[in-house]
Amino acid sequence: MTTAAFDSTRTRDWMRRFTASVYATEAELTELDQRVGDGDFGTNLAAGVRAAGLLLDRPEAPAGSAEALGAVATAFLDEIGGTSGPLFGLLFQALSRAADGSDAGLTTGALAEGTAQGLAAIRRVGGAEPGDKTLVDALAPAAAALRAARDAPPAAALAAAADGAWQGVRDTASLTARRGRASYLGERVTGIPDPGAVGVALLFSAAAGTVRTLAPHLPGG
Amino acid sequence: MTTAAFDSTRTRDWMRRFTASVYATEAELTELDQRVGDGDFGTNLAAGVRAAGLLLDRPEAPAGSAEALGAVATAFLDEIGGTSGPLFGLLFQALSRAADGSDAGLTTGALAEGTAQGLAAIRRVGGAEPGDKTLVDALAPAAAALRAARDAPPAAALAAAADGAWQGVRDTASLTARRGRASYLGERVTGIPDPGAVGVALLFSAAAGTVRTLAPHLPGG
Amino acid sequence: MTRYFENGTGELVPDALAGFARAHADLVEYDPADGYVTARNTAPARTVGLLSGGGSGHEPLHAGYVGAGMLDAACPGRVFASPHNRQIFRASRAVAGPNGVLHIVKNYTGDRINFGIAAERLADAGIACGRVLVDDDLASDSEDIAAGRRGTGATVLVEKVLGGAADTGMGLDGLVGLGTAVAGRCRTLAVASAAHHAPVTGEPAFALPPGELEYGVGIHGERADRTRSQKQVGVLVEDMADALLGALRPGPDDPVVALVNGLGSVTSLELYGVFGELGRVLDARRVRLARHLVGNYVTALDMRGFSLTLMVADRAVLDFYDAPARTPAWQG
Amino acid sequence: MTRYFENGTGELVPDALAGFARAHADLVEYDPADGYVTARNTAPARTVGLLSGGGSGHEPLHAGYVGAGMLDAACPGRVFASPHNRQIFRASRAVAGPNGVLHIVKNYTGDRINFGIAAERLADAGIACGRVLVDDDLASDSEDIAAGRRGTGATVLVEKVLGGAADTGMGLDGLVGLGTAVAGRCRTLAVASAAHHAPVTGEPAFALPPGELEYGVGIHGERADRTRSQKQVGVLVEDMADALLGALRPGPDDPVVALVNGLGSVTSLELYGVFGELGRVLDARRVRLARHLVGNYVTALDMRGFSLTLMVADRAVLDFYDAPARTPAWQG
Ligand SMILES: Nc1ncnc2c1ncn2[C@@H]1O[C@H](COP(=O)(O)OP(=O)(O)O)[C@@H](O)[C@H]1O
Ligand SMILES: Nc1ncnc2c1ncn2[C@@H]1O[C@H](COP(=O)(O)OP(=O)(O)O)[C@@H](O)[C@H]1O
Ligand SMILES: [Mg+2]
Ligand SMILES: [Mg+2]
Ligand SMILES: [Mg+2]
Ligand SMILES: [Mg+2]
Repeated sequence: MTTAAFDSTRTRDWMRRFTASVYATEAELTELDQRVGDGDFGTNLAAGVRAAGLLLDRPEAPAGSAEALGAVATAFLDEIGGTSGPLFGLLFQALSRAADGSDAGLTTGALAEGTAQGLAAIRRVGGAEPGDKTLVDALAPAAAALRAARDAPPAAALAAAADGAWQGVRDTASLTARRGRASYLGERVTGIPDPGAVGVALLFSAAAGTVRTLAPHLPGG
Repeated sequence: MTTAAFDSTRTRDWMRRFTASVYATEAELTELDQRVGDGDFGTNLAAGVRAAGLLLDRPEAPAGSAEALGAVATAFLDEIGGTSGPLFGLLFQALSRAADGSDAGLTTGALAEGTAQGLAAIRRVGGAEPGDKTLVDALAPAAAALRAARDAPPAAALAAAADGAWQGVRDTASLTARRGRASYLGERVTGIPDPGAVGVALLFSAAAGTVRTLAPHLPGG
Repeated sequence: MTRYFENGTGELVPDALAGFARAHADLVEYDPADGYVTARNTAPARTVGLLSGGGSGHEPLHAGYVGAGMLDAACPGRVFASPHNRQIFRASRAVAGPNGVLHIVKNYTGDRINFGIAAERLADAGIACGRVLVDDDLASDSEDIAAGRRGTGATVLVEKVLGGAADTGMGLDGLVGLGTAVAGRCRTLAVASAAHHAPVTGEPAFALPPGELEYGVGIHGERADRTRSQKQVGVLVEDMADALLGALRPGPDDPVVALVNGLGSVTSLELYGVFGELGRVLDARRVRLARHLVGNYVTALDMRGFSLTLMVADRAVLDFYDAPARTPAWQG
Repeated sequence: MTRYFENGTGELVPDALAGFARAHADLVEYDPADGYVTARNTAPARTVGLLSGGGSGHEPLHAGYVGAGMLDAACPGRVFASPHNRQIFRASRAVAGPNGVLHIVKNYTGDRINFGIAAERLADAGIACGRVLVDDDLASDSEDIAAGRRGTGATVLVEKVLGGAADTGMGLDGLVGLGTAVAGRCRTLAVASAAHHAPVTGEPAFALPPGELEYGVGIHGERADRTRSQKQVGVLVEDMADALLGALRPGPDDPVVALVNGLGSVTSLELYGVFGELGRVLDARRVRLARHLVGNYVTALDMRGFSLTLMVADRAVLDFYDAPARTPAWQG
């Protein structure tokens, strides 16, 4: 079913909308990280999509979906520090590899495989478990949704992943943190969702469209 | 007319009420100096009356008016810095000398003479002229009032001096400053009276009673 | 424009590093493409390059300690964001000695991850790489914090001691062992009476009512897990010092090194006042105060607060600490 | 309790000086009764004692510059209030050399008066006393200000140069002449994006709307005569540098010394950014930047701002400036 795969154009559109979502919500992301962390998550993620854009939009831009995702991975891994920079980089790297390894390109199966591999890598490197109030809490339900949607076309599967991720975001609000900077604040962060998890949800949402504000997706929103 | 002289008890009461006035208005004085200067005038003047109190209230406390005023002068000259500390010290020193030099003690004549000498010393040392928006603008009319009230008893003469000083205070509000820290602020200080001038007015007012708040005496008050 | 003096790019760091490199051109060199700072001079006996790094906003840490006797390189990240692995990888390659390179890393997830990736790449390139993790922050010493204690003020002490040791020609394993032991004998506690201002917005990073203290604040301006009412500084310092001593339990003959560190906008008047109080407490507890530092060493932008660090040393550690160094922020 | 860390006495200074003296016991001594700080070491060739002082709140000025090669004594007053004459008199008597004592005085009415009274008492006691007045502040250079230009950042440069000169054995008249000439070739301009906090109240000393700058602010937090809107730091520094150069008009071969000075809570990132911009402007104007300092040298409590000082030197002045010194805040 090659029609069911994201071709390079759709992959790049997805990345462009992710970029637009990040820019649109940068201040809100920063504000969230201000409340539970150190206030740099919006800046870090924006720097990542900016660096990725520079790679994607070059004249000798990458041709296929795997190459496009690989360029994004390189940007995050090589240019962006913080906690989230390399972790997002690992996710894009796994997605790129999965697209590359799938004969049909970026199919739902490849998306599911890449997300699962990305989640595993992030958990290996960062050591977080579900429930630690990190981006893992959005990525794990997204991976599960993609696996469950194996037979749907990529757009529908990604929409289900986005729903799962946003639900994960809302669930982080009730958690106290064991990992990341929010863990230092104890009970004080209860009620506030994890910014990194929001970043993951923005990524999956961007397959369908640009997110301009976070409020509708957050608890009480 | 020895009855017309302030004896040591009345002189010390005058100084005690001055002390009480300074403590009561310390925050207002600081606030004024905050607006036209560097915000330390209240602290400086309060430190002065505190140091003076320590000298006045010792067991072997000074006996006569001249000695009491001399102790106050020593406290200000030896313990208090800033611009106002030594200038107030010079005024007290001149008042003490005048009391000492007058056969009848601290008469109205001695008060007039001491204030005039204090004003002259302050102008010599600080270089300010009337109209420069300094304490000179309160002291000069006080000195003039004392000279004019030569035949009145000290209490009445000091009351006239206080009126003159407060008028001088109000006049400083409309001036821009040429001396002191307020001079750096140009037109910005117009409308605000000079804190040092207020300090002088507090001194003369204290002969009749303690001043608990500045508002009634200031422009618009 | 916020209250920060900058060029409206929102990026304080590259402009600062360029100015820093010009100001200290006799001591350091800055690679603007790869974003790291290296020392112009290093002791001939040194066989292992010393490298540290982390988020910016903690100046003079780390670039201020690059120079003879301390670090061979520093990798400053964006404000409060750890450097990326390429930066660390390239800087490490540039300063590795015949016995490799040592990473001095503050214990934050981001720093661990990025230094970790760089270490993998270095291994791949055949460059020996060791790590000393600094985790001195007492406030994050809790079972509920899986990431472990944060690294804060002790970093500068560890960098100084390791610098002295590296200048004797000590090898990589020796330095890792020494640094780990030294870091383990350091504890820090920080308090703030007002937040730093976020460079992006110019607003205070958190609101703290007057008279309240953030007790156990982080150097990124992470709030503490609680706020407590402000006490006289003498009482406050006594509480803090006793907490540190309780965790470290120095013996009566152990030399102790104290760092009274300003977090940004606390005045020097206050820091020396704090040092006076600390001295009194240590005297009363019969702790041997062997060395001390008072000043801004590891800051949190313009946070109004200070941290106290105690390090329990021994003769050998003190000798390394006393060894000569010449860097932009450490002379002597 | 305000946001200041203190003991509730409202007096930051005596506690700070006690802690300062303990922290730097190898370099300085503090007389708590008379409230002055003296150097433990002085060059044998020095025949004139150097003394400075003024209101506190400007740390490390002045006590931080007491030590070999710079000041023999400092008299710190209360916060923002000049010291009293007795303090100055006694400290002068303590450090006067065979050729007397030199007072380095910032041009403020209070300082002039108190140092003036002390000088009369010294004359009375048969101790030769000279004065160098520092009046470098360009913002108060106006016909309408009878008191003349204020003394600010240049004070530390004048103290350093005079320290170097005094160590050659130069006599009192020589030092007065040199110091007066050097001070006359210095100009400073200061800006702030937020006020300091008054220690008594803990509140900002003045309100400044976001995006506004106090252009020509004083180190006591006296506001400038005007507020202007904040520009990119590059533009701001260019304006400031051009104003200073316009007043000083250095020749193309004159060595110029620059001081980029933090007023309290501006970050080191920003100060180095400012230095980078200043370097660019001076290069473009073909000014010979011979020496420079970047850091907190003359502060105004926790004011958020910085000052730029330029000093036009010559070979002899540079040599004195370069002479060795060892004080709590100046090493090298
Ligand atoms: N150990 C971890 N594993 C996975 N994600 C983590 C971990 N620690 C933190 N995160 C994520 O990183 C996000 C913060 O990213 P960022 O602000 O870039 O890093 P930093 O905390 O270093 O400032 C958090 O919101 C959280 O989702
Ligand atoms: N040259 C001067 N002559 C007389 N009085 C002066 C002069 N300069 C300033 N003053 C007075 O000193 C007052 C301020 O005193 P204070 O706050 O102690 O000094 P400082 O300005 O040094 O902080 C001013 O309000 C003014 O009345
Ligand atoms: Mg963060
Ligand atoms: Mg004042
Ligand atoms: Mg961060
Ligand atoms: Mg003052």
